[in-house]
Amino acid sequence: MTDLRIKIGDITFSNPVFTASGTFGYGTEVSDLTDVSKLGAIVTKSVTLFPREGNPPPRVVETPAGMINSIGLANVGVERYIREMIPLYDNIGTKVIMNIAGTTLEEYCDVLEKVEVISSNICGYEINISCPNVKKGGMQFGVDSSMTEALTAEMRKRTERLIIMKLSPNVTDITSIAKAAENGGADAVSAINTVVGMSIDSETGKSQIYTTYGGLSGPAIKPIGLATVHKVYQSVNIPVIGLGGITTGLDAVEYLLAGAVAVQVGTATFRHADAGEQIINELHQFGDSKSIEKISSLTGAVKTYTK
Amino acid sequence: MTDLRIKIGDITFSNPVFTASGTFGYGTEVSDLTDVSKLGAIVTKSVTLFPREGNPPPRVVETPAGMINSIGLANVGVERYIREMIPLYDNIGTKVIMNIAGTTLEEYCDVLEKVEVISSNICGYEINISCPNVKKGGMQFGVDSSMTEALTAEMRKRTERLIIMKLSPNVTDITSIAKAAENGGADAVSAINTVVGMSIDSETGKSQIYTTYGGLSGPAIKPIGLATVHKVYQSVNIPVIGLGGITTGLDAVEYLLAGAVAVQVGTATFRHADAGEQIINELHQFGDSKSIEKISSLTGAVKTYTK
Amino acid sequence: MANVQLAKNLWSMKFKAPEIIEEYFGAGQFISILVCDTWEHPLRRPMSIADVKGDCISIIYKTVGAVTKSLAKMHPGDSINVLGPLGNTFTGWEDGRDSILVGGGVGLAPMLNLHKMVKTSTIIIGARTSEEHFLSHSPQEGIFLTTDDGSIGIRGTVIPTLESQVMSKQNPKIFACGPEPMLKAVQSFALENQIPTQLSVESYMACGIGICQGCAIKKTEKEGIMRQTYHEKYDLVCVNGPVFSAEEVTFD
Amino acid sequence: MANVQLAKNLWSMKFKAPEIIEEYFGAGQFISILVCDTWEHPLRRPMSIADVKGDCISIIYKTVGAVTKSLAKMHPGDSINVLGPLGNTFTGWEDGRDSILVGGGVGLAPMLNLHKMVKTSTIIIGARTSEEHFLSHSPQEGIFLTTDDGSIGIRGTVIPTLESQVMSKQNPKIFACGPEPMLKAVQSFALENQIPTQLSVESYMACGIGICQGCAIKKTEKEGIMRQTYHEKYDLVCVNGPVFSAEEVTFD
Ligand SMILES: Cc1cc2nc3c(=O)[nH]c(=O)nc-3n(C[C@H](O)[C@H](O)[C@H](O)COP(=O)(O)OP(=O)(O)OC[C@H]3O[C@@H](n4cnc5c(N)ncnc54)[C@H](O)[C@@H]3O)c2cc1C
Ligand SMILES: Cc1cc2nc3c(=O)[nH]c(=O)nc-3n(C[C@H](O)[C@H](O)[C@H](O)COP(=O)(O)OP(=O)(O)OC[C@H]3O[C@@H](n4cnc5c(N)ncnc54)[C@H](O)[C@@H]3O)c2cc1C
Ligand SMILES: Cc1cc2nc3c(=O)[nH]c(=O)nc-3n(C[C@H](O)[C@H](O)[C@H](O)COP(=O)(O)O)c2cc1C
Ligand SMILES: Cc1cc2nc3c(=O)[nH]c(=O)nc-3n(C[C@H](O)[C@H](O)[C@H](O)COP(=O)(O)O)c2cc1C
Ligand code: FES
Ligand code: FES
Repeated sequence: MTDLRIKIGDITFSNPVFTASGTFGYGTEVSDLTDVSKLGAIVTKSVTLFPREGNPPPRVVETPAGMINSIGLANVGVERYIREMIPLYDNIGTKVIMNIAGTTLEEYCDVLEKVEVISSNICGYEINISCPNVKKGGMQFGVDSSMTEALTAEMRKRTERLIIMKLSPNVTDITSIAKAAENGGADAVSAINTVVGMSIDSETGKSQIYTTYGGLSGPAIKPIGLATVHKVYQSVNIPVIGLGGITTGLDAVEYLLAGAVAVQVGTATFRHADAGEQIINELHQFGDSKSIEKISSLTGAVKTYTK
Repeated sequence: MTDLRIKIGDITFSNPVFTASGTFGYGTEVSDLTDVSKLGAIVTKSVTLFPREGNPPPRVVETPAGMINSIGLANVGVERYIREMIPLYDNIGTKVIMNIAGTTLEEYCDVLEKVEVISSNICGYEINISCPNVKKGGMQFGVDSSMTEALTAEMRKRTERLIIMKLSPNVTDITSIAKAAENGGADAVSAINTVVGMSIDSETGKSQIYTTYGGLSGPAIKPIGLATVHKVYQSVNIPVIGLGGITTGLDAVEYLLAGAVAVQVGTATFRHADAGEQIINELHQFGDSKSIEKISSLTGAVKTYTK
Repeated sequence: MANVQLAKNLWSMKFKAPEIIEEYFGAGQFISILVCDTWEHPLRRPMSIADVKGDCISIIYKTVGAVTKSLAKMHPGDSINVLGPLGNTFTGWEDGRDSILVGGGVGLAPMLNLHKMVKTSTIIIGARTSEEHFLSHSPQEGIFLTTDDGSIGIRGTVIPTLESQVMSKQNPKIFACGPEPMLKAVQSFALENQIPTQLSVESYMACGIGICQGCAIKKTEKEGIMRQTYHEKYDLVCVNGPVFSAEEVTFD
Repeated sequence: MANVQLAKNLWSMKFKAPEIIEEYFGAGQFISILVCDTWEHPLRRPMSIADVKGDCISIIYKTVGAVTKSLAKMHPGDSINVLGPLGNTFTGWEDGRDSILVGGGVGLAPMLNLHKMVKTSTIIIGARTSEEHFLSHSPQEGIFLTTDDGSIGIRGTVIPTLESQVMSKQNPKIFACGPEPMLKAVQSFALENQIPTQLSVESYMACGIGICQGCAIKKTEKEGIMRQTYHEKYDLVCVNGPVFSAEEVTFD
């Protein structure tokens, strides 16, 4: 049987299949539909300093082999998160990675500090840097390498836990952002967040998303995610967590081959809440059929024609 | 019956449905499968100064609701293009837009000059700026606004025909590139070219494209194209030609609503060589059912919730 | 499994779903359907439960787009993937008061389901033309059809019929499901006349189980309450609904 | 339309296609199939013509992925969209010389088609095990089966049998279609022994009609010719092929 364990920083995960932020709630909502303890880790939805209502509806719409969302980071805020959610993680049976979002550097740090002071079995933070920075004229952290490096460094000062910077694909050169995260002291990067998209109902002439633009996810973006992970893998020395359109074990294998050490499952969870579990099973099948000893041996093993 | 005519610069097109560069050959190859004269215009595959063999196979692969290509601008070169293709356009019965590619500013200009000196019924040039500029260290023209503006201005000096700059979506801020094209004197911009993608065969572990990365096209990228067209439409005063994943008349309507004055059909042509003709028919049906007088009234008419 | 056409673009499908029935607790609840394995359409489609009999569930669906059209092509022996039961139920109909049920378009599915439960109920079903109706207009039995063109039943929307029915009853309650304009009209009539009313609303859904936050619906602002904290401005249709009281929600 | 299973993962489909037959001009040509309306799989799938009888065409296909699997689920009455005939044909088999036909895997489809035309032919069909074969091994009739495991016919690849057949004939020609490793082996045997040979090759195709430039195959470099101008380095399998002479193409 293939050894599915993988390592990021000092932490060993039972397998490389995590849930993606914003697609699995806080990790406890659907425990009747799937055995959460089977997952390598849970990445929570983005938590911000203050509670957020999110954007007005419509917030989601289907597109060819994908969907667009514009939830607007609806979340309970860090105080309630600490009070109501973190205690539930004591018996969740898997590792928890908390995803943090914010609109200023201080906000990100405040959230992290509040969680750092309490003991919990959160093993790391994934930092969503696709939020517009209100101080820098709405520019996203994720499109600017110096902002990314500064943010990473500030977080690094404040925690020994894993710091995973989540990269946005909506940039000219993602490798420079990845390097900035590495320079700032991140333990890993994850890629990709959603791709900017739009959907229009030709019948009514209306935008199908309240905010006009939203984030495209699902199988449609798998090729974009794979290209990004492969590029980032070649440009940094820290582990890469791959995501974008993963629905099967073979999709996960493709991401590992492209350079990912672990993967996250997002949109697929909306179809089958136990998608992550299924993917773990399929990884085992794949590993057995190919007599793979350690799943980690797949990381970056894609055979390219050039270079 | 809806008036499908649209105008770009001084030129009136019989309808807003064009073929997309690289997906319809030089425009004459499939005349037995579709009535080319029905199309608003034909955009030829990219022509370069010298003949190009293109990249080694594999060059194409299917992805969820899309495909990746890495043809590598295989083409006969401008000399043979002038000798063998241009004469065929005399009786083609539709407008022809020649797509030009190059790796230096001079190369683009040379191609254009060679075509300018002969008389032909080419009505304009679409400039593919997604090619790596060999002089500037492989950076694409399409990711840099000053390079884009300079290139556009040089082309503008040399022709009175339409200049359409074709934008790449693989940038942080496409509106700045679009504005650069406008400042350089372009008559229009077209968007989008393909999105960088990758595909791996999990069975063999091999990249499915020789060059590792290729260009993603087809329905999967429609939301990306729509968002881009809508953003560009709002940022420039020249017409926008929309493309990316159009397979039906309703897709075309969505692009028009987002801000396009015309559309191009690419990948869909591989499935049905007469996809363009079908889309024109569907536009007529749509126009009739909604009693639309002029199709041009749709341009930019999407109803958004905000702004 | 049975799949039959009821009226123009309107179909009914019945299938075995004992596990869903085990957890089912009333009219208003819905299921979420995955028709085909293809990922061209990643999302499940929510459908109200129209009937529960033995170990079978029925839905009534309108063919509007790709997925409902492919649903209509299914034959006995084909299988679909169903998640449910989801959402809450209509409540308070058991108290013996007269209930007036209003269904517009496919909103009639949960109303028919409720109609079977509530002995003291009148049902009003609206559609554009007679082609879209499959029941007969029989006021004596408390079944009123309306059509925009008067081709069957009463001409006009459901609202005038609703008004006259409300007038003819003592302390009635209203239960309604249908397109947003209809719900809006029912809501404003109900609020003006202070009639206890429950509305089953629709929303685009990505998950149906509360994990995507996609199906938000605006709550009605109440004076004095600051709508600033999480989920005080929006409810989730899939877990807090689809049934809301008329005071609770706001349509834009 | 008929759709029958021939062997493990191997199916044959027969359907009416009078317009294609009108333009058909020989074994080697292929058609390109669109199985379903869903855009999850945008590209058509190329399939060799295995037989032409009356106004019907047959193909023989292996269920390898999503589209061929959905093809296997089709019933009489279902319709598929077919483009063709595409590509060129095997040539020179009419001259009365002995022809040895080699088919590996689904490469047997065009070879069976050719076999019917060429009276003076021997056919060698390779597969991994007997489960994948549907013909009988009958050397007297010039039909040789090979299997990797020897479970039917001759144990081993098609190559030893090809060699012995070539030895036993006078000035034979070879026609082959199959997976790349097999074609490579046939090619090097043919070139070494200077036997006129035609290979039908496969390539991933986006359009099948020469407009995408996707199906490039490397031409063999010839001394003294500079492979620098358009299409001197690559041919397009869909319009210049799929049949090439063994000298023309290079496998990597
Ligand atoms: C709680 C609830 C109960 C419903 N009950 C019924 C019912 O009993 N009978 C019935 O016919 N319809 C019902 N609907 C509506 C039904 O879900 C849509 O008609 C169906 O999803 C359309 O799918 P399509 O692929 O055919 O059409 P599409 O072309 O995809 O869409 C047509 C329209 O359907 C709606 N829609 C599409 N996808 C979704 C989705 N994932 N979630 C919600 N809405 C969507 C959108 O408004 C869209 O504009 C219900 C919806 C909800 C939310
Ligand atoms: C000229 C030619 C003739 C062929 N004749 C036959 C035949 O007679 N019988 C038969 O079974 N197969 C034939 N093939 C191969 C057949 O086209 C593939 O097996 C089929 O496309 C697989 O589709 P899928 O969706 O089932 O598998 P997928 O999972 O999509 O792909 C499996 C493999 O099939 C190949 N493939 C997929 N899509 C294409 C495409 N658009 N063009 C070319 N190859 C593709 C790839 O190598 C891929 O790795 C032929 C191919 C060519 C080029
Ligand atoms: C409904 C929805 C909500 C999301 N919310 C968040 C979020 O709060 N924070 C975040 O970092 N990413 C968020 N994402 C992005 C996903 O985590 C993931 O990066 C993306 O969806 C691509 O993966 P997928 O194709 O598997 O869904 C969200 C995605 C969806 C679809
Ligand atoms: C096989 C193929 C070849 C292409 N070649 C070119 C090209 O030579 N020049 C160019 O500007 N765009 C080229 N494109 C991009 C298309 O013109 C178009 O921008 C893109 O495919 C998106 O449209 P679609 O989704 O309708 O295909 C090519 C696309 C494909 C699929
Ligand atoms: S549909 Fe996902 S939360 Fe309601
Ligand atoms: S498959 Fe398109 S050119 Fe051959």
